[in-house]
Amino acid sequence: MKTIQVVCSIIFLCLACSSVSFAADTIKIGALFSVTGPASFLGEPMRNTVQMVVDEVNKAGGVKGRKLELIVYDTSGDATKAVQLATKMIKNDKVVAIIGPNTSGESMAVIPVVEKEHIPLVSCAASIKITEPVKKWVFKSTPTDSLAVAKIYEHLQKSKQTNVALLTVSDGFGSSGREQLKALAGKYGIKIVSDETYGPKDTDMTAQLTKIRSSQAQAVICWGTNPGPAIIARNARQLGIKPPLYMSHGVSSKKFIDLAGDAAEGIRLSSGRALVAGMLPNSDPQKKSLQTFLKDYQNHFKAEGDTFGGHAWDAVMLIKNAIERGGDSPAAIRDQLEKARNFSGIGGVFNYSEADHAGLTKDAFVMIEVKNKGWTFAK
Amino acid sequence: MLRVNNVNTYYGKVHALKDVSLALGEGEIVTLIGANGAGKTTILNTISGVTPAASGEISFRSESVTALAPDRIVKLGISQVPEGRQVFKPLSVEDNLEMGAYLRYRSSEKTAAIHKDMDQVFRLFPRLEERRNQLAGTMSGGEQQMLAIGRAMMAKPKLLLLDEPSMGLAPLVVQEIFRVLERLRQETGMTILLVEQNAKAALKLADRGYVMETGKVILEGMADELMENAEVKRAYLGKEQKAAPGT
Amino acid sequence: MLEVSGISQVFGGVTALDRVSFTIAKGDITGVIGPNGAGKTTLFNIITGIYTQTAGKVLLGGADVSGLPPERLARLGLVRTFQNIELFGGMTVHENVMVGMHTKSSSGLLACGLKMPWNMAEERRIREHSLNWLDFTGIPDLADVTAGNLPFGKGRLLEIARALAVEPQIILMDEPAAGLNSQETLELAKLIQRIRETGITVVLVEHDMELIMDICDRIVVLNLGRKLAEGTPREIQDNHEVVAAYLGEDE
Amino acid sequence: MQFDQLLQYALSGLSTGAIYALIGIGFSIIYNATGIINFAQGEFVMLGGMLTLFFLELLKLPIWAAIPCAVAAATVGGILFERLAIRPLRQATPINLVIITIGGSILIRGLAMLLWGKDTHAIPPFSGDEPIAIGGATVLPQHLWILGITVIIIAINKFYFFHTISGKAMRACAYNRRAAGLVGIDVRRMVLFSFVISSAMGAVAGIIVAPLTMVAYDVGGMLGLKGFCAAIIGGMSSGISTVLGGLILGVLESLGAGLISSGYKDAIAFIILLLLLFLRPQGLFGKAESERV
Amino acid sequence: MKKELLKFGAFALLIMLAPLAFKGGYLMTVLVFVGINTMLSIALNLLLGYAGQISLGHAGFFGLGAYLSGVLTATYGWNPWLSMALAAVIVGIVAYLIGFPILKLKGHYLAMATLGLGIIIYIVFNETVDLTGGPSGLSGIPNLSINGITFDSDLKNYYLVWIFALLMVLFSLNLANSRIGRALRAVHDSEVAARVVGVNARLLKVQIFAVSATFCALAGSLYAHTMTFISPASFGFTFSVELLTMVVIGGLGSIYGSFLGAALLTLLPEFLRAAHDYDIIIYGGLLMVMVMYMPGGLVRGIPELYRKLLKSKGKTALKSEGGVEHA
Repeated sequence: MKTIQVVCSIIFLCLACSSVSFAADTIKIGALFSVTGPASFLGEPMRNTVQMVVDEVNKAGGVKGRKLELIVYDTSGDATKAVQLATKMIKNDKVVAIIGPNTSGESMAVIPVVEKEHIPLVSCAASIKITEPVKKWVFKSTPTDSLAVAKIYEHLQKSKQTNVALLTVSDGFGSSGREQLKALAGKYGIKIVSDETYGPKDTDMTAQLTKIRSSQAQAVICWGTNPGPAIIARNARQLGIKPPLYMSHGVSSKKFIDLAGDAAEGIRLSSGRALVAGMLPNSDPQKKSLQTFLKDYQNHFKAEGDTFGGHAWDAVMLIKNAIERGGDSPAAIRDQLEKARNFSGIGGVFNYSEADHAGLTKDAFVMIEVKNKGWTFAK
Repeated sequence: MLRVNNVNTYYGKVHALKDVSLALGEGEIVTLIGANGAGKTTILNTISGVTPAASGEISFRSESVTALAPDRIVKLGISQVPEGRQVFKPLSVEDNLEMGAYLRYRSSEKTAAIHKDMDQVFRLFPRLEERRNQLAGTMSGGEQQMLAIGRAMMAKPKLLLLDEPSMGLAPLVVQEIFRVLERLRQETGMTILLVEQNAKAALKLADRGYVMETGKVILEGMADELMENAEVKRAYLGKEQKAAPGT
Repeated sequence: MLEVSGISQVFGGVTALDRVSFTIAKGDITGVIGPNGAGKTTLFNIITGIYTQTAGKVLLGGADVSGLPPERLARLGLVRTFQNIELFGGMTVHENVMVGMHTKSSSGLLACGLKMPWNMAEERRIREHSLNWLDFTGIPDLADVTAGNLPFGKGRLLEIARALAVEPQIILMDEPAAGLNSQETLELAKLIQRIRETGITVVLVEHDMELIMDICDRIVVLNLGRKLAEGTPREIQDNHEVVAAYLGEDE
Repeated sequence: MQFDQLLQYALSGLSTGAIYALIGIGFSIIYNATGIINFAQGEFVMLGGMLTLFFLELLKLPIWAAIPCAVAAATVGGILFERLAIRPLRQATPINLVIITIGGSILIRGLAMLLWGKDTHAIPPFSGDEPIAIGGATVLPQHLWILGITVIIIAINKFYFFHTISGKAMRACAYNRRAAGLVGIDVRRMVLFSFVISSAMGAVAGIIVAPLTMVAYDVGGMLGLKGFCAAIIGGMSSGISTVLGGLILGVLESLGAGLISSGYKDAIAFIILLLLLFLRPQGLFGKAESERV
Repeated sequence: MKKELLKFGAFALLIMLAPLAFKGGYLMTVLVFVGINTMLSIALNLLLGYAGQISLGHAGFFGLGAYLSGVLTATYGWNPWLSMALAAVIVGIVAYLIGFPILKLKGHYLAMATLGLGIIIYIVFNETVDLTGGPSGLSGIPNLSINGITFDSDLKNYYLVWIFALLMVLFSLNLANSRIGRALRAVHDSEVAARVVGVNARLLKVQIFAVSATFCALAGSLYAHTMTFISPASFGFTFSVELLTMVVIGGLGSIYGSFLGAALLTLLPEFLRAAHDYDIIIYGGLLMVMVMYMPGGLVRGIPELYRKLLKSKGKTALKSEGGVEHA
């Protein structure tokens, strides 16, 4: 028994010490990303980007003369941890706003915390549920998946492909996409003739594609994040699937082309403009932001910035702008976020309002096609 | 050739060997008899390094083998035919014999020499040759016993430890096995330490014998002397009830 | 009391027991002996429900109990000990015996977890009653020792105390003297006789012939899976077949 | 059309199943030699793929050189694992062994993540990726490589276990360690060997499958579990029954995905596994006598 | 007996007073989860440490409790307490029924079967999207409330969860020192001997499996009502493994050990956060080192370490004395 008491007191003491926070004259912004775990391919560029932006802002003199301080925690994709860490940032680190998490599940888990503690959250996850219905303290910078669905359906409608087959991954991203794909189909006169799923760790999707091949599908829509869609692209090529393959913005990075190789040719996807920044006309309002982001990222990390990092860029910039306009109290940031208009970021042009905390329209997306191992606008 | 001096061995908490000493000369056949649970098998396992001695000293050809691992002891020339045969049932007869010569293969001895020894085993046990490709597990108890002896011989041991070769076998089969042991002695002059419950058969074969009871050696002597000793029978069947009951 | 009739057991083609039959009378101490590999342990395992025989029947007090699992047999009053003593090594000596009273108590899992009043009363009864058996076997001072730390001889006594706590009608002991020194064996013999005096039938498988010959009323001899002989110790010692089976045949 | 579909399901299932089989045999070899279920087995599959990539991209070796290097390096990993984690264990209870191999698998995965990052990588196929038509179904050249190499590995295995002294010694050791010691077989050496063989086999599985499935630091987990399933279906044998176990699992998964429900395909595989364990715990092909309890 | 009660009293007091030390800091949140994990590891320890039966699928029962409670309240608007009770009963019955075939298996086969069971449950959570919300999770689960007090802050949740946890500790301690607990430990030490003295090992194992699952379901319900959001990812294979680790690291067969294990593994990430990406390696390495050098778990390992330290101190003291002599 004594040992137990000793151990307990040691543990509690350690924790008590580690929880002492140092007061400083900085503005603290929290960021929750799954830098490890299954969604780390999203979380890592996002964390990098946020860190980069904060460094750049501080180099340029900070916000209203005060430096930003970034507190980043890794949630490793675990909703329980996300909640703990969100509480930690709010209570111990006294952050004024939180960016992330980057998965829908974690974002949904964190929402009750920020709502209760009155801290603004700019989520970097896609699910429509995050901001619909609108929650007072919750915003989102990553475009809602329904917008991407709308963009693809619009494209299909134009090319008169009405029978589609769905192949979605059974994780948060895929199931949310699948929901939207099914919900919006009627509106665009699309008929879903086959609805298949695959597991995030699956290594062979020929069975699903074989089944799809025998359906009447005129197009196949795949909703997932790497590496699944790359395997699907290769499997589809192996099976000689004729209907064109559409992908979600979940694969909008160069990585997808690397992984899918030749099988990527001709695949269309809805994506933010980061992929095709160079091809945008100068009149495009986002061009300036895109070029800054891509240049900075290249300088910092010697790698190409992708749309995922871009969503985090938007989140920090939105918060930074809000602080500039209204001050650094959480309530002020929230109010200013809600008033953000015509902010041209990486993901699109944001217009938040009382009724809309997602801020984007389907024009945030463009249809892109893979050609010669590169991107072009899809016709 | 083999000296066991004041060895004590424990099985967990059981004090299985109490100050046991015995000795074997070159070319001798010595038997160790006694009722079950007397510690006969433990002695063999202690010599083989399976259950190391807690104290005492074992030397083989004036080299200490007390703390060696089983495979090192085999390498020095002591092979055991374990109680209950313990042949490798999923392996064929031939493979079992090859396993007996495992260390010889590892020291890259010529395959031809090993095969010659295998032929010798087959000469001793013609039944094994008939079944050389059969799985050991499908053979009868007697055949498995022959295989176990053959396997031990394949290591070309200088000293063979035999643990109850007659156990659970029908009398005819037991006779056959003892006949082979007799031949083995005539043909190779192998030194054998034989643990048996079947005291008559063992003493008939052996030169000398030790009698064990509850972990101790209680008698030793020439085989024919022991054969006549009433104490031997007592060790097996308890003291006679004829004399005043209740003592 | 206990009747074994026509028991055969075949393991993967090998016949370990071949039509063994005998009867054990109430209140007797019966010894089952035979050379190694004779099938004694197999027979024991069949009687106590650990193996199921290929053929034959086991009758306990006239009722057919063939194929019943050991826990059912314990409730019917048949209990055994093991050659290599099977104690509950992580528990105290006292607790070991308390487990022995499992069949003599009835609180369910929930009652135990919630400490219902009737459970408390029963617990007290088990606690006190079990001490009697430690007294009976002469190890009351070891009550709070962890069973795993007991010397072998005391472990043997504990195992017997635990078996007695079941309040059996018949107790089967598998080589109770194995691993004991002569002093301990002597005490064991006395203990077995005292057990018999309480009206419990005792069956022993034993290699210590002195013990067997001293205390048994009857002896059953097995060899090569068959029953070789049956009778009083005197008769067995004079039986030539038995002598031959042990010492080897005269040719 | 229906037949073509079935053929496609079967072919896809067979190639996935072949991988499960290779991993499953790795499980069985270690299990038979030591009684350990090595939960880190899947990590050697990952190491195979990642190391090949490492030798290909960072050291710029040609593929024919990168593969043996990767297998060798993964095998060294297996040896280290045995020496550092398994051998020093004081209380080798099954539970402790399960935990130590799980700990090992987390550690190996973590090291791979630090060394090579979290990205998924593609590995070029051994010989092009032009689909080949078989009946109404298509396969890739890599599928043929997978099946071919699996057959070769199994043949080598068979040869090793049935026709070499060291292989027979390992079987002897698996059957009866004590008797193996008595004929002079060094049991600890055989344990080490079992880790060598199964880590090498795991690595090969990881390499041949990588061009199809790509590699990342975390691919080992699920593949390892499926391999374990295959081994259980095969009754923990290190021979043909585990191969059949793997193939059956692969085909069932593929048929389950194609004919019943793609979402539940893993559940189907595991339900079959459970039924199998309930009805025939000795595996589909094991004899009733060799019951393992 | 008295000592046992005293121990528990001290433990309970420590738990009840702990919040005073933190004054509503974020650690309260973590301690809520320590409470939930303590319940889970006690549940698994009853099965593993007492009855000696492994399970790699306990996250599944945890999830079943959470989802039953979550769906009944969030979707069908049931009273949270009622749904919690129902969830516990249903999971208990399910475990009881499945226990008969599954606990016939032993060792690695049992591990595989429970693992499979856990994965099947996990897949069902993922696939029954209409009911569970699928991988995106289920939100809008109400907090528990009683007499107008709603358990919606960390402090309140702390007491809610820990009252349940302490009751479970008490129940388990009672059980361990009862005829059933002794019979279970007996089965663990020697199944055959336990059966021979009349313990129905099979039935007992199944019963304890059901109790263990019920505890998990209760913990799951509490988790759902404190988090107010659940998603399948929290109930996967990894979490089953984490639970197993808690039990083994804490100490098999020790209720307080379960608490230590749960506390260590829940708090560990807090300490490892400083190590950033290296945390996974440290975690894996620590697991291995613990099993190698503290195979009995913290509850036995720490006193042993303490004794060793004392001894080595004594030894060095002796040595130095010896040194003096020689000098």
